[in-house]
Amino acid sequence: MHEWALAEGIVSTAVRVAEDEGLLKITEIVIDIGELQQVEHEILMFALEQLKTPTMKDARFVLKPIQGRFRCRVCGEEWAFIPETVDKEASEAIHFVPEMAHVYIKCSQCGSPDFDVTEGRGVWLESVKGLKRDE
Amino acid sequence: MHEWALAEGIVSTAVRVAEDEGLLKITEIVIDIGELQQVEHEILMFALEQLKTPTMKDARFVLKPIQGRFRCRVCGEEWAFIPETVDKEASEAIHFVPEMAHVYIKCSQCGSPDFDVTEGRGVWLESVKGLKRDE
Amino acid sequence: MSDPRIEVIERRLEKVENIIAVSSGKGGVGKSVVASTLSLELSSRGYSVGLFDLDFTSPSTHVILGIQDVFPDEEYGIIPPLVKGLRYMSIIFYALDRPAPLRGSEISDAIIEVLAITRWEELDYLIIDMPPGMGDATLDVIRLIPRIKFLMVSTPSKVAYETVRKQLTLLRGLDFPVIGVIENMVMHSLRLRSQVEEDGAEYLGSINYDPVLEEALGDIERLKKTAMYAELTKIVHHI
Amino acid sequence: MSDPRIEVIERRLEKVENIIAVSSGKGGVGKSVVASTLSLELSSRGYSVGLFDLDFTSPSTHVILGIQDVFPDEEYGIIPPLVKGLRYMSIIFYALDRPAPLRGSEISDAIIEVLAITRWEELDYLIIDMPPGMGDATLDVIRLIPRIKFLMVSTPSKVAYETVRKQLTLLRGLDFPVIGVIENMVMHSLRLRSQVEEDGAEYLGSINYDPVLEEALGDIERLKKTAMYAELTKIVHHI
Ligand SMILES: Nc1ncnc2c1ncn2[C@@H]1O[C@H](COP(=O)(O)OP(=O)(O)O)[C@@H](O)[C@H]1O
Ligand SMILES: Nc1ncnc2c1ncn2[C@@H]1O[C@H](COP(=O)(O)OP(=O)(O)O)[C@@H](O)[C@H]1O
Ligand SMILES: [Mg+2]
Ligand SMILES: [Mg+2]
Ligand SMILES: [Mg+2]
Ligand SMILES: [Mg+2]
Ligand code: NI
Ligand code: NI
Ligand SMILES: [Zn+2]
Ligand SMILES: [Zn+2]
Repeated sequence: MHEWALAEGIVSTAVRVAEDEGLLKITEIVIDIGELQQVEHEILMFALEQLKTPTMKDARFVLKPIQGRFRCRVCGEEWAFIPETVDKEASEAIHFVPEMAHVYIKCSQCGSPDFDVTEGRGVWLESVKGLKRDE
Repeated sequence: MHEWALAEGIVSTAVRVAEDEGLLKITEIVIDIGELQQVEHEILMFALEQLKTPTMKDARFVLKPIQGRFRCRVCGEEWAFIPETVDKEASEAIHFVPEMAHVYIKCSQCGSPDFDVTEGRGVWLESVKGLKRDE
Repeated sequence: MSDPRIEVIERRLEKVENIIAVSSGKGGVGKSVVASTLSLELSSRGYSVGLFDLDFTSPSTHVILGIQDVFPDEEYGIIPPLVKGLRYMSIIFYALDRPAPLRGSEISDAIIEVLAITRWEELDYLIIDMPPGMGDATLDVIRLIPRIKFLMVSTPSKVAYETVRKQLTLLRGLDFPVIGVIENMVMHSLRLRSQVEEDGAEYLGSINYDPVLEEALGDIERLKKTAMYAELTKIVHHI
Repeated sequence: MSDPRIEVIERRLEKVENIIAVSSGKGGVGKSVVASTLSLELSSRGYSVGLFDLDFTSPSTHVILGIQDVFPDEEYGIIPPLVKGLRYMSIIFYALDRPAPLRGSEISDAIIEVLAITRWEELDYLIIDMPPGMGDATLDVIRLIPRIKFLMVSTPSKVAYETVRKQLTLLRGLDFPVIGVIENMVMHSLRLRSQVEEDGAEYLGSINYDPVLEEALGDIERLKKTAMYAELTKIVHHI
């Protein structure tokens, strides 16, 4: 249920972006969901629906899952995050703080914890679309 | 004259890139010169000519100056590096270690040393072109 | 593309009256001991207090306070557990006792994530135990929590104070409030007062090296009976 | 796009026989004092020695050794100056006595730059004074200098050893050689030997807290006459 906290961030940021761009009405909010964090899409979607402001009352929330990907800084190996390969403890830690990947996951080639999360880290606001005037 | 050390890095790296890509003969090496570091182009070019290997004996070295640019992480201000605005001490420190910018330069808007060097940090190998077989 | 976490950080801290970062350019000067005992003492005085261990690669306050077997509740975010009278938050809830080899950008990302999901209740004081130095964590609290105040800790050693002086210079350059400097682990004479004042900061007081403090680590009741704690108590009214 | 600096780092160090990183999860345990005195002692024994202060945000070895008014020569790169018998390199040549508020990625970039342009001559030993923790600097020396060996420093305190234990775990996981652990600033009994051995590392010996070390900082001749230095001397043959 900490998905609620993430949803609050998305809604507040979408409101700010809409204001910055002079949108009177938001029609679509695209959210990247990095799969490393293993966010529950239904809970997040439910929270977004509950939290939405009048400006976004008719908006469509699009959740775009992005696979977690790593690249080792030592040996250059690249690999994808497979949720089934980490145990429950690790999975939960990474769910709250994706950087905990460096505590629980090692490079599949050389064993190093020194890798980049090149894609799919956490929740990110990709775009906010809307209407400038009540068209 | 520490430009010589930088030139060695460029030449070694170009050789490695050429090998990786199966180039038998290098025709062009493009080098980005971040202006933050205030590298002497003539000295660098001279060093490159001295250090060049047989594979690159006919290669053209292209030095591409890139203006140093900053973006403040606190207030978002963006600005360009103007060499004349820093004193000799700062200039020399940044010449050897570009990160010393954070020691001598502050955000022109809010005074923070917490800024990104978004462009033009130091010397970088942009591309190595050549022939795969002796065409 | 926008980071949806930054926007809510301020709101997560809006019920907190005072936010104090216990900081030093140097490691091993007693930041974690001061942050821990300061939190305990403010709480004893009836204030509601939170303690947030922001030293993600070398967390220590759980060792000092003997915190174990607690975990945050999840309720529209993360609720720091109430331990020994304090609302407590630390990366050890997630890293457990394993090494956390994080680069600066990752520490920064982890700090932002934790700040964005942790719901601090009404608090008179939130004490933040900082890692040493002027790296990502320090730059991020400056950037993300503009109303934070710095409480600096140094030992009498010139090696330690040299780094504290640099941090004072940095904070003054940013017009950032510094509560003052505590001189910790004093063994002979006090050396720092005049130098701290020369550097334009308040000298808050000194704490002697306490040879039996180590024995009391991990046990709050014993900690509260140490000479170190008694001396800290005398400094608290300055804070 | 390729970073032209990485390629030459190994070559810059090729004339160096042994590279030792003096490290600890914790700050303030005496890494810089041990790195400095170890360098002096190895040099006294007739070895050629370099000392590289890699704690870019809180450099200390220049304070400990009293190094001032020297600067590297430029000759096809940077030649570390010969100071008090040591080839010496530190970021203070460039940052002077000003604060260096660097984020991790910047520390990493600065380390790579300095490694790429500094030409170490023939040396029996290069001693690297590390910053605390397992951040960018530690991860970078592991990555860039694969033949480096770690010499760990801890105090007897459980707060310090806890962080050292984590770093030992990390290094063991990478099959990285650890020379062993020095227990520094011992005041009462030795506590770490059995624990260090349990954790699979060699216990190299202990150094007592030396109440007059502070007075000797900045003056090599006095430093060499301290009890701390005498005790370090007894440990050196293990290294
Ligand atoms: N006043 C004091 N007397 C005795 N030991 C102390 C005192 N203050 C701190 N220490 C000890 O010094 C070491 C470093 O303290 P710590 O709070 O972990 O420093 P930091 O957080 O600055 O790295 C610990 O072993 C701690 O128990
Ligand atoms: N054996 C010792 N006896 C007395 N003081 C010591 C001893 N070792 C280190 N110190 C002091 O402890 C402080 C921290 O030492 P330092 O080498 O700077 O630690 P680090 O590099 O691990 O941060 C310094 O003031 C130093 O003079
Ligand atoms: Mg990462
Ligand atoms: Mg930068
Ligand atoms: Mg601490
Ligand atoms: Mg040090
Ligand atoms: Ni959750
Ligand atoms: Ni030069
Ligand atoms: Zn790898
Ligand atoms: Zn700014």
